[in-house]
Amino acid sequence: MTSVSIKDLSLNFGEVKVLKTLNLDIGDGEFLVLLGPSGCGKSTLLNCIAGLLDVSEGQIFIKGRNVTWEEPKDRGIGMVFQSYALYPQMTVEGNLAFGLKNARVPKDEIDRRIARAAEVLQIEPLLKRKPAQLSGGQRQRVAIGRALVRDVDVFLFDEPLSNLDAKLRAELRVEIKRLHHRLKNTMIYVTHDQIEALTLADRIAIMRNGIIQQLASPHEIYNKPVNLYVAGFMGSPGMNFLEGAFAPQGASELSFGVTRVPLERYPFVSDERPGKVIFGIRPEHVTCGPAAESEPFNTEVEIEVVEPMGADTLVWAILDGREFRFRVDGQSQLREGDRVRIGFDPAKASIFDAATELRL
Amino acid sequence: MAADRKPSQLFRNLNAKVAAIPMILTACVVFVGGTLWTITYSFTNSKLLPRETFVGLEQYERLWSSNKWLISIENLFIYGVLSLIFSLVIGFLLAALLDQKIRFENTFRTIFLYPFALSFIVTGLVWQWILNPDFGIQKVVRNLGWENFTFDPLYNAEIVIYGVLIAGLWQGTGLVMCLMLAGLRGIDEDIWKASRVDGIPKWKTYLLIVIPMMRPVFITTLVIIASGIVKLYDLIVAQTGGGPGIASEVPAKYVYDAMFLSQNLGQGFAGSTMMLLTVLIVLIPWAYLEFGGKKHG
Amino acid sequence: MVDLSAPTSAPLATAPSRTEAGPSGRKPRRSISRANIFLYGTLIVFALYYLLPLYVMIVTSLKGMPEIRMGNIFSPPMEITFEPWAKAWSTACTGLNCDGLSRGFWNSVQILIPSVVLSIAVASVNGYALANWRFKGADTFFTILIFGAFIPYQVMLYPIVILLREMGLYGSLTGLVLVHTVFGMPILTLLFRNYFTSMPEELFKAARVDGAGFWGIYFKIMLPMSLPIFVVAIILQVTGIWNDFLFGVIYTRPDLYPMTVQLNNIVNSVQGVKEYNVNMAATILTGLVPLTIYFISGKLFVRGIAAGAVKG
Amino acid sequence: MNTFKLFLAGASLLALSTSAKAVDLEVTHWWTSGGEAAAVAEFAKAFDATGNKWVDGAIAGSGGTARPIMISRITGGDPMAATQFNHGRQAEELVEAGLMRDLTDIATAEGWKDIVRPSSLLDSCTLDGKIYCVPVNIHSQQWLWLSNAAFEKAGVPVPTNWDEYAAAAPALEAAGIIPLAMGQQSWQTSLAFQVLVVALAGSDVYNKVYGDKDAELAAGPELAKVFEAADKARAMSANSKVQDWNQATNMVITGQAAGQIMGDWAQGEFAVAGQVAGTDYTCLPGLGVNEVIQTGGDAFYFPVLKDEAKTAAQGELAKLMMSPEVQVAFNLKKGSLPVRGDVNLEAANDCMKKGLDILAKGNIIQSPDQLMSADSLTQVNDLFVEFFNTPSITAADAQKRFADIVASAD
Repeated sequence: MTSVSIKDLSLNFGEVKVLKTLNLDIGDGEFLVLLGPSGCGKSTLLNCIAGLLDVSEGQIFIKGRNVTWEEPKDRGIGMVFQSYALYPQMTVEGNLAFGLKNARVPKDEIDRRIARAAEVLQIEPLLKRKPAQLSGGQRQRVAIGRALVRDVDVFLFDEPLSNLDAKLRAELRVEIKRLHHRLKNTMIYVTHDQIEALTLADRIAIMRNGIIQQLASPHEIYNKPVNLYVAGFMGSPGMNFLEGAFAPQGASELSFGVTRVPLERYPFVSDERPGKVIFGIRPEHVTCGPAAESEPFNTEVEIEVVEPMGADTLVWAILDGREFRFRVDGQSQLREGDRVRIGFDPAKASIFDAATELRL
Repeated sequence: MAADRKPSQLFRNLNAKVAAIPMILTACVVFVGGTLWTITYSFTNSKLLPRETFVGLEQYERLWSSNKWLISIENLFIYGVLSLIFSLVIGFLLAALLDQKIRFENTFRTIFLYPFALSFIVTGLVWQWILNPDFGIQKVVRNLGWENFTFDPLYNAEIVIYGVLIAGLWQGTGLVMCLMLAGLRGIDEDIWKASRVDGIPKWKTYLLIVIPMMRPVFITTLVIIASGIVKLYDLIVAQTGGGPGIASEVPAKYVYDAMFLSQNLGQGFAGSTMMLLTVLIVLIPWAYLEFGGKKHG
Repeated sequence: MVDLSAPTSAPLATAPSRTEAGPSGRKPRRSISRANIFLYGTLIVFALYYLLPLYVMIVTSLKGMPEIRMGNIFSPPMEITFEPWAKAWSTACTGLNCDGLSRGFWNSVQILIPSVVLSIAVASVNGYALANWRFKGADTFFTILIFGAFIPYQVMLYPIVILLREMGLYGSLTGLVLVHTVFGMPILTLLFRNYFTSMPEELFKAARVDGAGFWGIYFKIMLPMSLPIFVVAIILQVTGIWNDFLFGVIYTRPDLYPMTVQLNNIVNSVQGVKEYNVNMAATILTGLVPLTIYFISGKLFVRGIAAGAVKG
Repeated sequence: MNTFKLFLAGASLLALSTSAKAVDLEVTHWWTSGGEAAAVAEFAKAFDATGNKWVDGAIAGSGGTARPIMISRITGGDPMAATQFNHGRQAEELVEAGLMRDLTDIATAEGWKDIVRPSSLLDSCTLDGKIYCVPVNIHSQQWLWLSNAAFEKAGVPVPTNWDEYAAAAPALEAAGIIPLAMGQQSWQTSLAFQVLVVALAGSDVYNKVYGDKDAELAAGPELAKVFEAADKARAMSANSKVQDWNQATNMVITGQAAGQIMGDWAQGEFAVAGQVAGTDYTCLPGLGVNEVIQTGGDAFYFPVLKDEAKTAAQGELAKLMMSPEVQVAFNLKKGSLPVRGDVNLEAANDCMKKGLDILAKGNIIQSPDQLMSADSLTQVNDLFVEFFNTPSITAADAQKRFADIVASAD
């Protein structure tokens, strides 16, 4: 049974079409991440699901119930905002209880729920404090608690971690994951940070200009990007893109400049063979040094810049006159100007039609 | 070796101090100087011109035994409290309504604020005519049929101060509404979304969440309203002239009449010192909140 | 690098419409919903309460005296005459001089311009100094100043008469301008201080690093960015100074009396019967300048007040 | 041709000699209504004729609004050339402080001592033997103005004294006429009371209470009788809801009200409205009971000026105000009595004539301004405006409070 299902949803502010006939089904207990640059409509979609924005066309179902015209409070959803949106003048306990008191939930039930939420989020010592006295992480947990106590079916997160520093963001990311395992609720999470998406999501929906580019598991999206945009968006440092064309005799080889890449091992998904293509390979899929010999394709490149980053080192090199990046172990002694042999297995690569940018 | 000693406190940012001289002069010479001068002369029996024959607290005894003064204090209290409450309530209500992204917001806001541009004398005159039983509201309603409809506050000693209140509110709430609207627009949008998701009705969100958040705006507004109330004078002179009888007297008018009509400066200064005292009672908490409470900068 | 901005067609095949029966698309909001009635109803009722006096003033100022005596003040004028306006402006008598409000108008303008300019200049510098250049004791002076805002004018009348006499400025235009500057200073300084404290601190620090001095920063950085608060200050001062009667009449001579003195004389001197239409026309005329300034900059006023008062 | 040139030279010489050079004199006063404005015009016309220029500094809103402005201007060191005050002690301190010009030389030169009658007017202007002001008129408060038309409409003969008038009140009310018109300003209610004192208790009781501040007399039975009458007057004027005195007079002129207790300046309004004494309205000095004239009224003071030419022009104005022709022209318009005994006013209407022969007979009393300090007077005024507007205050408590004020008066 799908937890949240969106059918032909469109939303336009005046003439601007923000969401264009969008369809999405989210399974029960699934953790779906809406990923995309700012202005791609991901937050707007979340607000539509929450009922904070009236849709122009289409329907929204939660737990099979048509909630398109329902008020947010009747949709069984809880929402956590980027700015936490805690009520500043109330204590943590006040914040948690405010929604319940308003819904006339009996006192003892309120206390029970608060106790449970406090235990799950380890915020028992904070109940009597005011939001101003809490750290960013603690405030975020209280914001989650506010949805938790209302036993909602679906949790909505609107870039909750972007106000925190990197270290705290990593800690809270793990906590949210743990929370998801424990509660098994459906969660819809909006972010522009691909690390959060990759680590948290059961499935990721990459959005651009109001359209879902690809809806798939993190692994699928990272390794099998369905178009050039998704490929470019995921991964940092980003995928290497090399413009090239099929060698004249059939699809067995790809040529750019003087280099020839054998494609027997490449899993084609479409049988089109357009004139110009874009060949993509991720830096970490490239092996360097003596081991490169055994790769189906290997060549020699000259190193231009070396960027040591502690755990590993990113090397900027020139392959057949084009910029090419690959990753090596953190201890490597490579220096600018060295000539080194690199190689990769085309099976891990992606090829896109230069015109339609679609995966071949 | 004194050369490299840190320049004395006095000469640090000299420019700022020079630029602030007018403020310092005003604060010290005019306000402090003037107040001290008034207080000292409130202990003399100066008549038309100030003179140094000290009479101790005689002026104050006469002040608090004068019926006119007691009525003016009572009036100021009634007018002050009610005008504070009503202008805040009406101001906030109108601001909240205008905050609902309605059409014609600009026209409504202009309508509510234009009275602020008029002087108290104009306000007093117009409302005197409107509340006049012979050709104002009372006459209009009587022409419509309710024969014994009486609405003549300005001629009824018990409720004249409320007639003044109507005019005062008409003139003052516009500014309060603006301040409140400014405060509302300063609230983070997510707070509204959060409360809607929590299923809290709008009026409760305003009452229990937004108002507590707007504490600084309320304090500034209170200062501005209160400073207007204490100085209530022209509205009374223009609208009721202190009448009927002495029913709508206010301290500022008592002081003015004592100084110039009765040509008794001593009594006038005694009255004004009392007014300054009430101001201190209002102001000390504000000054504490503004500077004492949160040491900043 | 490859150009990524080229739009891509939707990868998912546009499935046939999946919407089911039941609520779909925008929720039909009845435009006459209960909430709307309450909302617009209250606003309109208050708008009437606010517009009533203006309506009465205009309507009565266009009626002849017989029509006023007979009808009630709310009925629209049967035959409109502009005679009361002409009389109020040019012929209404106050004692001997029968030149209406016109004499006072130019006096008021002559008083207004220097007073507004000086009071805003001084107050803005005060606010700026208080906000950014914390010197010892600055706050105590500021608190005294705010205390000054509360002192009723009547109390300060006498001391200022003496002060001006000692300075030899009594009865002169400069004297009156100084008085307006002094009494306008507290609230304006408060507004400017709040506004400048709400300005981002980095701006000020950056300018200091670039070596700009006290005045340099004031003119090059602070002034250009403070239009909203200047509008608020101008509106407050124009209404305050233009509408002032007490100072105008005590600190100047008859040939310098502002328009409000003429208004007071016209309204309070009764030639036989009280000419309400002339009085109202005179009242509107006197209120015209602050009203026009307010109408021109109403929007900026709200934005300015927001910055000036809220961050206090 | 040359005769013309000669004539020109002569004329300019003459002009030069009489007034050194034309000078603007700013004169402040609070006569801004009907008859008053016309009267002031007489002064201005006469003064302009001397080649100087009368700059009018009228301030509306009765003495209450004007006096503070005058006092501040004088004490502030930027005085006007001449200013109006009521007879009495209002400017006393200004004179003591040496801010007012000494007119004794002009007074002796013009022989004011023997032309000003009653001499008490000049006494109010003198301090340690020097004269500081020019009395210009005599206004007596002791008048009751009745509208003949109102009484005809009520079918009651026009009363000749207070008791008849009080008795006619019910009939007037029956005819829908307000028996007694009364403005809501404090000085008007207080004026009504002291007129009742003079009329019903007699001049010497008035002098003892207001002059000698005799508190037991103030609490005594004679005054109790007067407070009863005041209570009656209060009932009669219950619904006269006007503010200014001339609005009340206008109610009498138009017949809405039967009568008004007001000084003789009310005559100016009747004149402006074109009514004739005797036919349209009747005037009863001393409420028709104790015919007496009160020497209230106005005098002009001349602040000390540094400017030589202006000081000379001041003297000129002072002389001019006292001259017979100006006295006649001014008082006729103002409806007051001239200060010069040697002037006959044939053009005066019969009410002024009544006043003149009472003046000639010499039964004169001083006005409260001359007897009491402004401070005590304002307290009395406040008491009576409160009394007339608060029915709950009985005549007895009003009398008690009046006695307290008199006890502490100076």
